[in-house]
Amino acid sequence: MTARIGVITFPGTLDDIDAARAVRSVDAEPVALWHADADLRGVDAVIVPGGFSYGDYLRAGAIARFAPVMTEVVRAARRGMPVLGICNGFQILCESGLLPGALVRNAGLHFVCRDQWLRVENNETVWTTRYDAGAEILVPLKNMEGRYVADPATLDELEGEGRVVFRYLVDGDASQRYLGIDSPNGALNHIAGIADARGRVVGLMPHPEHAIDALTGPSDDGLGMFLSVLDALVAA
Amino acid sequence: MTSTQPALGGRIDTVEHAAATPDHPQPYRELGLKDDEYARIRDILGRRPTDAELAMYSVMWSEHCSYKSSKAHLRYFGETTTDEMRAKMLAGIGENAGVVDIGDGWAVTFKVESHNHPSYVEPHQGAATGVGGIVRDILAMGARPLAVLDPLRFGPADAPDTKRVLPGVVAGIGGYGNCLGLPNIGGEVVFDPSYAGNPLVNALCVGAMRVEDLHLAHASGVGNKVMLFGARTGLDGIGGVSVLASETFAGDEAGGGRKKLPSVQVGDPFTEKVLIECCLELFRSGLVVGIQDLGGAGLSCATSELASAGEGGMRVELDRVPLRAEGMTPAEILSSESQERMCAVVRPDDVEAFLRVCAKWDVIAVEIGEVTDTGRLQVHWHGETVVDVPPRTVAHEGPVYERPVERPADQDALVADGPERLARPSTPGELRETLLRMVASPNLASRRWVTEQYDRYVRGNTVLAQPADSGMVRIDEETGRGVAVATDCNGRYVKLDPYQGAQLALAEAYRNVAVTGAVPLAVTNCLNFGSPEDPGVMWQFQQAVRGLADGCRELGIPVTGGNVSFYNQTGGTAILPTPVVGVLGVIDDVRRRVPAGIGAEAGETLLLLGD
Amino acid sequence: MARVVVDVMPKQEILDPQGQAVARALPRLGFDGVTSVRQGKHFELEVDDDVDDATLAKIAETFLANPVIEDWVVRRVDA
Amino acid sequence: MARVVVDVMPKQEILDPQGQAVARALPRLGFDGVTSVRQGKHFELEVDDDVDDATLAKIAETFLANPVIEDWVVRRVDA
Ligand SMILES: Nc1ncnc2c1ncn2[C@@H]1O[C@H](COP(=O)(O)OP(=O)(O)O)[C@@H](O)[C@H]1O
Repeated sequence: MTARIGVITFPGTLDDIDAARAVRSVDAEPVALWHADADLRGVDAVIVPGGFSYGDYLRAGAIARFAPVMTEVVRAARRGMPVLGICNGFQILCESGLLPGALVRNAGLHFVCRDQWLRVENNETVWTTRYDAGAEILVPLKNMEGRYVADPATLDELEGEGRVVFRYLVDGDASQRYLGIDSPNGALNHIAGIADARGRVVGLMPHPEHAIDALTGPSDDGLGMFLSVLDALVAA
Repeated sequence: MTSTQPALGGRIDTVEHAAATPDHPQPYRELGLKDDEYARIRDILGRRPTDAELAMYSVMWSEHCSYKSSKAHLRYFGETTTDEMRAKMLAGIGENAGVVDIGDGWAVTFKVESHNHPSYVEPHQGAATGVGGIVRDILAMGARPLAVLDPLRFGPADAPDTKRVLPGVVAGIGGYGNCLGLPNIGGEVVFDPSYAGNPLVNALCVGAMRVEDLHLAHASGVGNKVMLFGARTGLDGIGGVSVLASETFAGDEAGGGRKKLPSVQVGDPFTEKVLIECCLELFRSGLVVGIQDLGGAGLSCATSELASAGEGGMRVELDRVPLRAEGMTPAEILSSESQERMCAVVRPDDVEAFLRVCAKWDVIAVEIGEVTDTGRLQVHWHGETVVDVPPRTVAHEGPVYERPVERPADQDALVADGPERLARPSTPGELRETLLRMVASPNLASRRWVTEQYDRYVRGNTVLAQPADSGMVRIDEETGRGVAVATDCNGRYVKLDPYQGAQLALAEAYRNVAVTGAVPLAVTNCLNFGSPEDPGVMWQFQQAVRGLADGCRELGIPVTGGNVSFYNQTGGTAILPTPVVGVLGVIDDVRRRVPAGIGAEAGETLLLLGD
Repeated sequence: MARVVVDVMPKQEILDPQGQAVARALPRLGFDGVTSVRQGKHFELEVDDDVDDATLAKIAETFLANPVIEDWVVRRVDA
Repeated sequence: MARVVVDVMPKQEILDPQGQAVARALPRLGFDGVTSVRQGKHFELEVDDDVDDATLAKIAETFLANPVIEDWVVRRVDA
């Protein structure tokens, strides 16, 4: 028996096949979920993948969060189902209120695609148990609206409760310094990913599903996320 | 909004009306037609053309669509392609894009196109819609687009206008390609003063399909339906044809017709992404008999080419076309270059299923006509006939010119002016300074500022992208079969010797593919030159084509397609002749690729091959 | 038929790099005296006459703007 | 110090994919009666009192808007 992990496709979703491949690569079963169906098809966990749902035209994630499938995701997440939002998926989770804060245009104003070092700040979420605390991992980052912002109270809460899951490692990264930013996008506190209070809903801008095989990615450091959730689901 | 009655107040120029008013003056010169070309149209039709017909002929007989100056030379590619070279070619020059068999039942299609002039006027949208256009070409072959490359040329890096053009072009290519979910796996960035008023924005797309899924653009099967799907048709890129509206309706109460319309188009990558997925599902479900993308010349091109390549004729009810603007005339609808549209030929029994797939993807689709056995392309507008032409005369039998060719008088002086007279660094200090100058020069500096704006990871099949000699994508996850693509051209070499320069471009792209471990299989090209009316430019063009074709024969790989872009010049000065060559290779298993770079491990042995 | 304009702006406390980029570029282009620029979005809607103000406010708050990061103003204009 | 607003909109005949996406989404969110949406940019500038209207017009035309595809309106507002 293995876990069934749903991967949602919205119009404009791009990294759904990558997310499904990552799920398969840890021997879990990917289940395709369609934006227009208010149906999670009995899955054990859900991935909201990257891309440009509805072109990201109004704001990244703003239109997708109203899709029928998202109503079900929100409901299931409140019951404790593990949910992972990657890039556009993270934006959608923020827009739908499952995660606090928002993602806005990169401070450098350009799309940024690069291999990015991250530090795992919290290895107790259901998506990160396979990592050592403080582990440094190399994962692709690629987005236009990746700068995490939240009001000071929310930031304090996230930091205080250890809900910052991933942080950009910016030591020695001079590439954007001419813009007055010392990170790829100007995210507050260099936040790359966060979790909900129970550590079951996680959103991050970088793409672990693009780092499952050194052939097609900079590393296989992303596999840990999919293995982590599998551990939790199989143990349950 | 549905189609509306003409709001300009004037009457529509029907075939009947045209026949009855032979002396009605027509603005054919403003539309770019020469006197003899216009006479030939009258000859073909046995009457004057209607406005709509004139619009169709003028766009389809333009240099861009008809290849009238280059056709005579491009034939040389066919003449030099041997049967052996043709063995793996499933579709070649003349189709939307060339297709080669790469084994294991897979076929790959690739093509490069230019969007130079629009990208100068509006860098972001011009470049974006360039990517959109080439992707639809690949899609129209029945393939899933897999990756893009973007060979670019700009004026000097520190010229003020380059600061306008370059960031816009890069943002446009990235914005469109990233949103489509196509990894960008390579390209070029070259600076030279000759491109200052005329940047080159070329875009290459590669796609793959199972061999049996190859779709060719033709409208066959009398009674089959013609479906238009994708975006609505608006006043985009109508350009010259807007003079028709003002001519025809000048002086009436509507106030003299259209104001001058912007000739740029705005891209909608989201609509294109959905259109891609929708098309692929239509192909998978076997619902498409023939398909054609709508690019330059819009519906004029799609309907006449589909009909011309089919066996019969076609009837189109133009008033069924979903419009975005009010009061559009038939001529305008036929020549609109609104992006993100496709035209398909579908069996009557499949229309319902076709519409269902489109509805699933929220893609607007309407039946606009059907395949007939009349041998004519007939277009109706609210019950009246506005076009009645033999489709071949529009699409395939346009004018062909033998332009004068002459080696420029100053070519000898140019060639004689070699590097001998340049000072050479002779001391370590001078050597150091030369090296530093070269490393810092825009043509050799890092391309990271550009490539970082392109998604190279999406779809998870990118095996090689920058920095690499060629891009490589995996096509088959089971077997690891994949393709490598590189584009190259050094315009300075081509200027010195167009024949050898083109061969050098070919050799470089060929090598860049070979060193990754892939076997080169096919060639595409984008021939960017100055004005064909300049005999010196025509000489460059002729020499480059011959050089490229002869080189291909030598290497044993065919040219499967390409694109010609003339009139690249600022004032009277042409750009460096820039025949960008793209080479595609196949690799059985991408795990055996050879990555670029040396010094990964201590103790490596360095060997220099060749001389 | 009524015309409605909705302007959506980044909140004051949120960094606005687009506006800043414009402000920084202006002096380079020879335009002096612009001390601050903020950039937001401008929507023009055509709405049926029976769409009331409460509905418009709702559209702006729940959809056109993200209250976490943006402020917005809705106004009806004469056509 | 004066406040100036510049609204930049895609020209009527130019495709506005952003506005279209919003317009298409509204009925799905349960908002009916919005028949058309166009989306553009909204700039708020603080300018010194000696910046005249001609300069503002120039800034809008040459920099904030792209005249090939956009229209724009400049207005001074009371702070
Ligand atoms: N416009 C571009 N788009 C995408 N990739 C590019 C572009 N320009 C250069 N590259 C990539 O950047 C890398 C370095 O480019 P370049 O310096 O031109 O290399 P080379 O001289 O080896 O061809 C190559 O992998 C090339 O494909």
